[in-house]
Amino acid sequence: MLGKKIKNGNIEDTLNRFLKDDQHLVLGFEKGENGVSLRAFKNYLDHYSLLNPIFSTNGALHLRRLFSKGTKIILMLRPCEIRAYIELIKLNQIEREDIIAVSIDCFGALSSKDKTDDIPAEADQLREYFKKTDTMRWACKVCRERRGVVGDAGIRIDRDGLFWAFSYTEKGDSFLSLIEGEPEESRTEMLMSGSEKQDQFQNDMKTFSKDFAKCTMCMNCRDMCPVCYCIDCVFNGDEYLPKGDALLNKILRSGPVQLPQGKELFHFIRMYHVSQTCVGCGACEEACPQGIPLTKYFKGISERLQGMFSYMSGRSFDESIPYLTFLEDELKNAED
Amino acid sequence: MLQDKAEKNPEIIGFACSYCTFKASEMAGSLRMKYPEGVKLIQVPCSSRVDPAFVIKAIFEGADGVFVAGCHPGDCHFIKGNYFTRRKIAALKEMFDAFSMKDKLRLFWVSAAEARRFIDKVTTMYNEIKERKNVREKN
Amino acid sequence: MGNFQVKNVLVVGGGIAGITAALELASCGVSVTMLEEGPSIGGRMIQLDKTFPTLDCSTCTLSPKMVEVALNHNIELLSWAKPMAVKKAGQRFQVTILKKSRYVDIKKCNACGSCFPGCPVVMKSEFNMGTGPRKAIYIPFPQAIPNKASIDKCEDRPCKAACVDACPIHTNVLGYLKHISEGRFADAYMLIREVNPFPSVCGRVCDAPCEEACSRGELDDPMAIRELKRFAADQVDPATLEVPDIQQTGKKVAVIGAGPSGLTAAYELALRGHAVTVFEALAEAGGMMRYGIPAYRLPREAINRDIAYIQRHGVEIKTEVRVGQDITLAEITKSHDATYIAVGAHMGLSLGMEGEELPGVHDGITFLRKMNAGEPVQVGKKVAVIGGGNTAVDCAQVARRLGAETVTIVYRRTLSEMPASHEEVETALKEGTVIQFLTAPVRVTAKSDGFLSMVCQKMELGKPDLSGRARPIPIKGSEFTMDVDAVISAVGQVPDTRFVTELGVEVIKTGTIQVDPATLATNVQGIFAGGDVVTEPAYIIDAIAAGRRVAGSIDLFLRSKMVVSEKTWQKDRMFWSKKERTGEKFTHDEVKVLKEKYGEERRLKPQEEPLEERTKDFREVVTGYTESQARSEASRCLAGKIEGCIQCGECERRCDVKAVDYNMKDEIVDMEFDSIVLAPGFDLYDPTEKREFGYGTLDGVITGIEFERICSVTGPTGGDILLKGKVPKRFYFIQCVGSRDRQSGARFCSRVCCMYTAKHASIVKDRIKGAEIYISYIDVRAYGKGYEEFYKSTQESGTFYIRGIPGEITKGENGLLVRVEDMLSGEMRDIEVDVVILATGVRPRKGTEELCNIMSIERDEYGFIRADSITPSRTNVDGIFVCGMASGPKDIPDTVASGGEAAASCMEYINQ
Amino acid sequence: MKTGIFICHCGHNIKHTVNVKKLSEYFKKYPNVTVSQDYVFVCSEPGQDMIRESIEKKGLDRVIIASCTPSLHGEMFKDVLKKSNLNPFLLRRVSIREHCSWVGDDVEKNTEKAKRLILAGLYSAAHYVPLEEKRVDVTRSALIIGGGVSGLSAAAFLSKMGMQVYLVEKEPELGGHVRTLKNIWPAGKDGKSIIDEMIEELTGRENVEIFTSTTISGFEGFFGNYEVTLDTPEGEKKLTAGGVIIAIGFSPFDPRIKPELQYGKDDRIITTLEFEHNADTLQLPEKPRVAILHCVGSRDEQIGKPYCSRVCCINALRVGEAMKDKYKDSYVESFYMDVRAHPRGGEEYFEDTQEKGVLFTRANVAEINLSPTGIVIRGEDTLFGETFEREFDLVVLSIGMSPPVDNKLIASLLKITLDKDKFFMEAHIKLRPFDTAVKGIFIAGSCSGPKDVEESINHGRASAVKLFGFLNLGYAYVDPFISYVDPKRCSGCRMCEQACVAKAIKYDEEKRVVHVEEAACMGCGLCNATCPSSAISLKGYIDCMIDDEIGALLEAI
Repeated sequence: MLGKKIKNGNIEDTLNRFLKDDQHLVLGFEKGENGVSLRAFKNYLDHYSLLNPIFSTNGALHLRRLFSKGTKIILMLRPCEIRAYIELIKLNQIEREDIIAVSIDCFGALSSKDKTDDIPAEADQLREYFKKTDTMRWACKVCRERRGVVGDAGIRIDRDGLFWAFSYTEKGDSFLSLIEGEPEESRTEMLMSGSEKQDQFQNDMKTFSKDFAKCTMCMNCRDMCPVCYCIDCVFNGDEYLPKGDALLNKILRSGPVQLPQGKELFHFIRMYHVSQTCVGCGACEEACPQGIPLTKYFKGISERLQGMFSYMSGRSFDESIPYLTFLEDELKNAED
Repeated sequence: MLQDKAEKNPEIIGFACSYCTFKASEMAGSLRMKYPEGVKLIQVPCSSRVDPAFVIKAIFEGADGVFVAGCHPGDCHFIKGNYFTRRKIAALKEMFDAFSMKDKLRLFWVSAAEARRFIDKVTTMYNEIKERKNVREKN
Repeated sequence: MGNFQVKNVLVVGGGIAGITAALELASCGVSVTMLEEGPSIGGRMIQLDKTFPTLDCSTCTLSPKMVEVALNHNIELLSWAKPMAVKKAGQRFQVTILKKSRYVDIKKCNACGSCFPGCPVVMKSEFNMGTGPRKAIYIPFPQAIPNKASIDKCEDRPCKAACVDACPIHTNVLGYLKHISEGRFADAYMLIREVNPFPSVCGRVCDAPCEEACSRGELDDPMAIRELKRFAADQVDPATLEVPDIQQTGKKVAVIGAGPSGLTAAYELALRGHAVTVFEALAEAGGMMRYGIPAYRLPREAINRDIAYIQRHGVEIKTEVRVGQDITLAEITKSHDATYIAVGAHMGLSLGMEGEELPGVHDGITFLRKMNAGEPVQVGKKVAVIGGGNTAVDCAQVARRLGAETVTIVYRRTLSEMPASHEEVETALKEGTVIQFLTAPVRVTAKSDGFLSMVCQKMELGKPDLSGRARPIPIKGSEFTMDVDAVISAVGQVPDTRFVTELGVEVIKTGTIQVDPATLATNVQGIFAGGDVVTEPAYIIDAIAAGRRVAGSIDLFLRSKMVVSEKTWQKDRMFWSKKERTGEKFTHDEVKVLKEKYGEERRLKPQEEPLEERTKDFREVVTGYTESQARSEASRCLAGKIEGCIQCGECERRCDVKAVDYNMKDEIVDMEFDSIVLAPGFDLYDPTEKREFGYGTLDGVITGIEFERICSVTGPTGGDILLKGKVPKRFYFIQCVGSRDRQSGARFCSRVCCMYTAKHASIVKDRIKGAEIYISYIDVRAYGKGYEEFYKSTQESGTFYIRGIPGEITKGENGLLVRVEDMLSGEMRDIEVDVVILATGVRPRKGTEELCNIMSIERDEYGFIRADSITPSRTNVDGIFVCGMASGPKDIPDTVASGGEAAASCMEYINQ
Repeated sequence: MKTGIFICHCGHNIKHTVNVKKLSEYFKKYPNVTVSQDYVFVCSEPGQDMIRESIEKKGLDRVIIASCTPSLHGEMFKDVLKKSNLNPFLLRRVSIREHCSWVGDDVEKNTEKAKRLILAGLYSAAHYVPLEEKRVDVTRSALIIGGGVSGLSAAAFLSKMGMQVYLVEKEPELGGHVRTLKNIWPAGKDGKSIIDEMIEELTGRENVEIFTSTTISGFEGFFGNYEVTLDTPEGEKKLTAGGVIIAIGFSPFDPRIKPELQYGKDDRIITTLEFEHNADTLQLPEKPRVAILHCVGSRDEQIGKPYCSRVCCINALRVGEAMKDKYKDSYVESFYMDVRAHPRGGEEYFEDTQEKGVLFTRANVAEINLSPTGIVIRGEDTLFGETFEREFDLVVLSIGMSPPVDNKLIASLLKITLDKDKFFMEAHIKLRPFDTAVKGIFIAGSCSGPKDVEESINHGRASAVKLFGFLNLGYAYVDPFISYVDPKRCSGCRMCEQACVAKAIKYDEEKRVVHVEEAACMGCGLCNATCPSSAISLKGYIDCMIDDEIGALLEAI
């Protein structure tokens, strides 16, 4: 594949060049006192980190409802964040025109809950770290796409430790053009290979109930989900608001009942809503104060459901969300 | 909530397209064909109106089964509606399958003339669910 | 185009064909006039229970269309109307339309249905094909359009119904006599009950002003109205009647006096939801009925059961409470919202004669009271009774029953002036009582031997006095003496109203209370009075009338705190005042005509106990009519002799909106139309002439359409398949009765009978578990959409189809025996069934001929309107179109199609 | 909220298996229920008056009628509300007949089911809001598909009434099957002359356009303005029609489907249709032996034709009569199951034919064998129970009517339904035999089931008058069940826009929300089901209505 080698692995020069323009921004990671975090850089990069070994939220979350024109932005994010970004583009939640989305090979991350100061932010060290400690987030372990192969462009690291930039779209081309040097064929195998296929998610209601027993319906999972984009969630609407009178009627009519908490309803409906757009980043689980293994469910379901239509969320800008289209000649066995 | 239903007869909610299945059910009625009283229909203008959330809601409010029934593919009064239904409900079935409750959701194509087919579909569904339910309850 | 000049089309016939044509035309902007010969549109289809092959409910599918007709602004519906003459003028038609009178104002009638239950005239319902009854005022079925009552009035009533007017409470005499004459005794009873809470009492002791007024009396004898009332009352035990659910108003009413007036008022007020307490001074309720009338005339039992029924309505009777002594009137009025004083007149008038205070001299009314109360009374062997009223006669007869050997009534005038009922006097005489007319007592003295000696003097009649009777003048020197054991003086009663004065209720000299005659209100607000206490002694029926009147008055007072003048409550039946008797009599010629028409029939006398026996005790003298006697006596009533409505006025009285008008006249109107659509429909073949099937002679042989009515929920059994009250189990259907049959002149196939038979079979299968069904057929013509499948499923559901038509139906041991040769097996079979249903074929509607004649329309050999198969609605007259069964048998879809086609042809014609 | 519940007994139909009294009592106690009444026929005039009175006197703002299925009497009950100045869309119909009393036998269970159904209606209706019907302009033109006797009669009527008529015929010539018949019974007329008369009436009318050798290739749009694409010999043509009458007739049954009849293997075995065409040219001996077989392709479940074809008995009689008229000494035998000579004059015709000497044998024909001397028919006489074997010179098969060949094509193009025999399905078999489930599309003639000429003419003209009534005013009202957007809730994700088949949803770049183009919205509700935040809703079927309906049906609320 044709790409550009990044000299000394130093992408910062390129980005700094880009940032010379006052109207330009770079969204990437910053190495700060309290570890690495997401930051918008203006004018120049400071304490820039290509990788972020800690996962707290999905960066695409912050891009929702970004419609402003004129400010050119380069996103330097994890593949899962770029994928969420792509889904949000499809959902018209971000104006794509001035944004170049660059995904960077990801070597996994530590959950913000397990955050330590000793975690390195360099590829090799990080790999070693996780080999040693086995503390990588579960979501990262089972990640479907940790390679920088999504978005407009990707930054990848080969087995020789060389950094490469690849372009996947026209916008990617313009990103590549910011990098010095000429495109060349990359011949060395990349450090990060494609993910292994995970077992199909299979569960039952008993386990579900057990896992979700702790849920308090705080809805943090929803709020932190990058693809749960609705301005006004149905669960805030009166359809799902408690109906005391009706409940009382029911009790008077048919005797005592367990008060409905709507947990199943909430999680199932949300699961369905994000089933085609979920990127499996695990932001929900990260946000859950009760430690419910949400990723297992949301990622598991979305992979199964996306698989039906050979769809993968955030893989490409052009694939349509499966529920919005159809083939006349498909799903012959759908009928019972 | 799912567990505290004591009675053995299943409750089945069916979403029926006005142009086909609902008509077929009317016809079944006027032909005095019988089907279990546990089967209750909700009329929708087109099967594509069925939001999978309805199905989920029905299941967690105590339905033992839910079916969505529309016109045969290609026959939709709204031209393409039922193709969307097919995708959504197939996906939802996959989701239910993931929770080992695939049998709770079914998708039927029943044209307005197919009263017999309607009866067969709902009766089979009812009986299968009833059987499974009772087996489950014995265990 | 799009804007047509509005055209007018006449549609004759309101069946499904006519309805379809009319609605289609109306939807195209045509103004349609629809004529329906009967009371409602809907035709034959509305008579059906279900329609094949879907078993759709016929009413459910058709009724909305009918409503559409009624609501469509482009359609004017004329029921009871038909064309009488049609003239074609150019392209248009001048039509003379007869609008038969329905005797109910269609604009006022709101179909509330309160008129039918009261109607005493029961007729066969045409809608139910005679399988059930209807009244002379009726709405043929609940879904009728127009949903208005009509009255079947064929002729004017010969008599004046003076009986009803004469009765102070306007008892529907005509009505209950009609009921009795047709054996509906309970209905008669209920009709009486409606206005009179004392049927058992009034059936015995009413003075019956009705009989006096009765027109039949001008021919031979008046009707025995009272005796028939008693007969009706004896048939029903009010203890078996249900008490209606009454909503309580929370108001309290006190009634003082448990006599007929007080109790009537109490009953009526209780029916209106007020809480009523009755205060009675004596030991038992009943007033004069109990304490004034002896048991041989009015058995205690009769009083008791009428009173018990009143008590069941929540009326509380407090006995042995004498107002003025035990409780004051003020106390009562304080604790009640209204008070009705009906204490009657229980104080015997004194003669003012010397010796009245002697033992052995009794006051008549006290005497009767004591006797009726069971106190020991002794009269000895010889008794003299003074007076000429009913009380005097009663005293005389009681004295005899107490062991007196000679009883003499002393009366100062002659027989014709005697106020006592003539009948009673006659009975007394028969029982051996002697009446000394023109005799007046002067004084009574006690003799040493214990006897009394009563000095009397003879009288002669002078000029009439204030009462209109001749004044008796003593003949000087005519005095003579009677030796008697006892003297009973019964010269009149007055009320004892001393207790009312404390509240200032106005009382006049005689002791009677002064009231507004219309409202029976006294001068004190909230206090009303009526009955004898107001009128001085009168008849029970007058007391009841007062009770009814005051109940209405008090009710109004309680609801509005107003005492309203007569005008306002004219509307309420309760206040109907006694009509001034016109005294109009038949002329001599009229009597002659009537006598010729109805013949002479004398009044039947009811049975009585033998003379010798009955004076020995207090058994009831008159034992009444037998059933057949009652029916034959009742059938003498002139009103009951006419067809249809007898104009008894019951519906008129019950109608809140005053929609009934007996004097309505038929109307003839001329209208002009651009085109005419004929849809007169069809009749069904009358199989009486097919003797082999026994229709009309064998019980259990009915026609298909009759069966349809029996199955229908709007039918006589409410949809239960019942024959003579039983559920039949074995059914035999015979197809092609009057179709494909040269004998009956119908070679054609009626097209619907095969399928309606299959439909009947499946209805039976559905409703009667284990029913056995046979169907005889020649060919099964299941040609329409879904028909063959329906036939097959009927066959497969276990119905036996037998090819071959039975030769004979006879009465079997346990039902009807059908003898049929099964052509498929060649066997001769005898099949016993409970019911045989004849699938009769169709015929042109009665009147089709007349209709065609006035329009010069050609008909085919069977009488159907001739039409061509390529232009199916065109008749020989350009501009007149036909649809539906009128042009030949059709099933419903074909009829609907033909209705639409006729509309199309009509549209083309009028838009040329 | 003041809801009135009216529960219909429907005579026996509901009362029989549902305890209506108990229901009305039950709902009396319900919150927000002002009136709860049961009545024998709510659809009757007194029933309607009862509703009107309750609305007016009790001030009802919701009306629930539990009776038959909503597709019956819908307009009528709406009118009841309108008359009482209550918006007709505040009416909720609950089907406790077709969906309850008729489909179950157990009174207790049915009553419980009916209760829940009504409850569902009650909860759902609580969310109802007044809606206004949409007035649409309609094109005063009719597309008539099929130029047979039905289609021609319809065309003649409509054109005479001044309506623009497009008559489309697949064949090069108008007239359908009738044109080919020499003698139409009972008119006694030549089919061609009947057709020619009809065509003559049409020619010269400016408002008639006839397309022969033409098929329908495209069909879109809605009542009042259907966009039709025709495939004519001159190429594609587009036109707009306010309404459509489908009169594509039937196709004759092909006896080859029943190989035992040996049809096609011998010239001496012909169909009634062929007999009609070639009767004069048949080569027969002087005393021909002729067999006529009834019900070929009818009343035959084995080959999927369980229905009676209605016309073939008369056709068979026609053959018998013709043979007897031509060959006095012929031996003519008809093998039948039932002789269905039901049309007017048919029975007499049957008798006359018998009198002329045609033998009628009630029989099951088992097989036909060819022999050099003739054709041998073997079968069983079902009257005498004997088997027989007889030889004939000519066997005429009285063939039935099969559905028209283009039935499926037209059905899927026009989105209408076929019945189980693959004829077109009518809206109501009794009272709406010309209507389809789609407003403005009618069916006429044999394409909805076998019919003879008279019936086909009736149908053609009756459906035409119906269509005329629909389009005559130039406008019509259509249901207000279209989608609307709550802009406060809309996230502007445009999923609904992508999914919408009617392309009725437009995105506002400024406000970043979508809105609905009302005229284009078809009312399917797909958008509503697609929107995760329920920002777009289908009037009359909004989420909370259905949610509550579910809850009520399950007694969960």
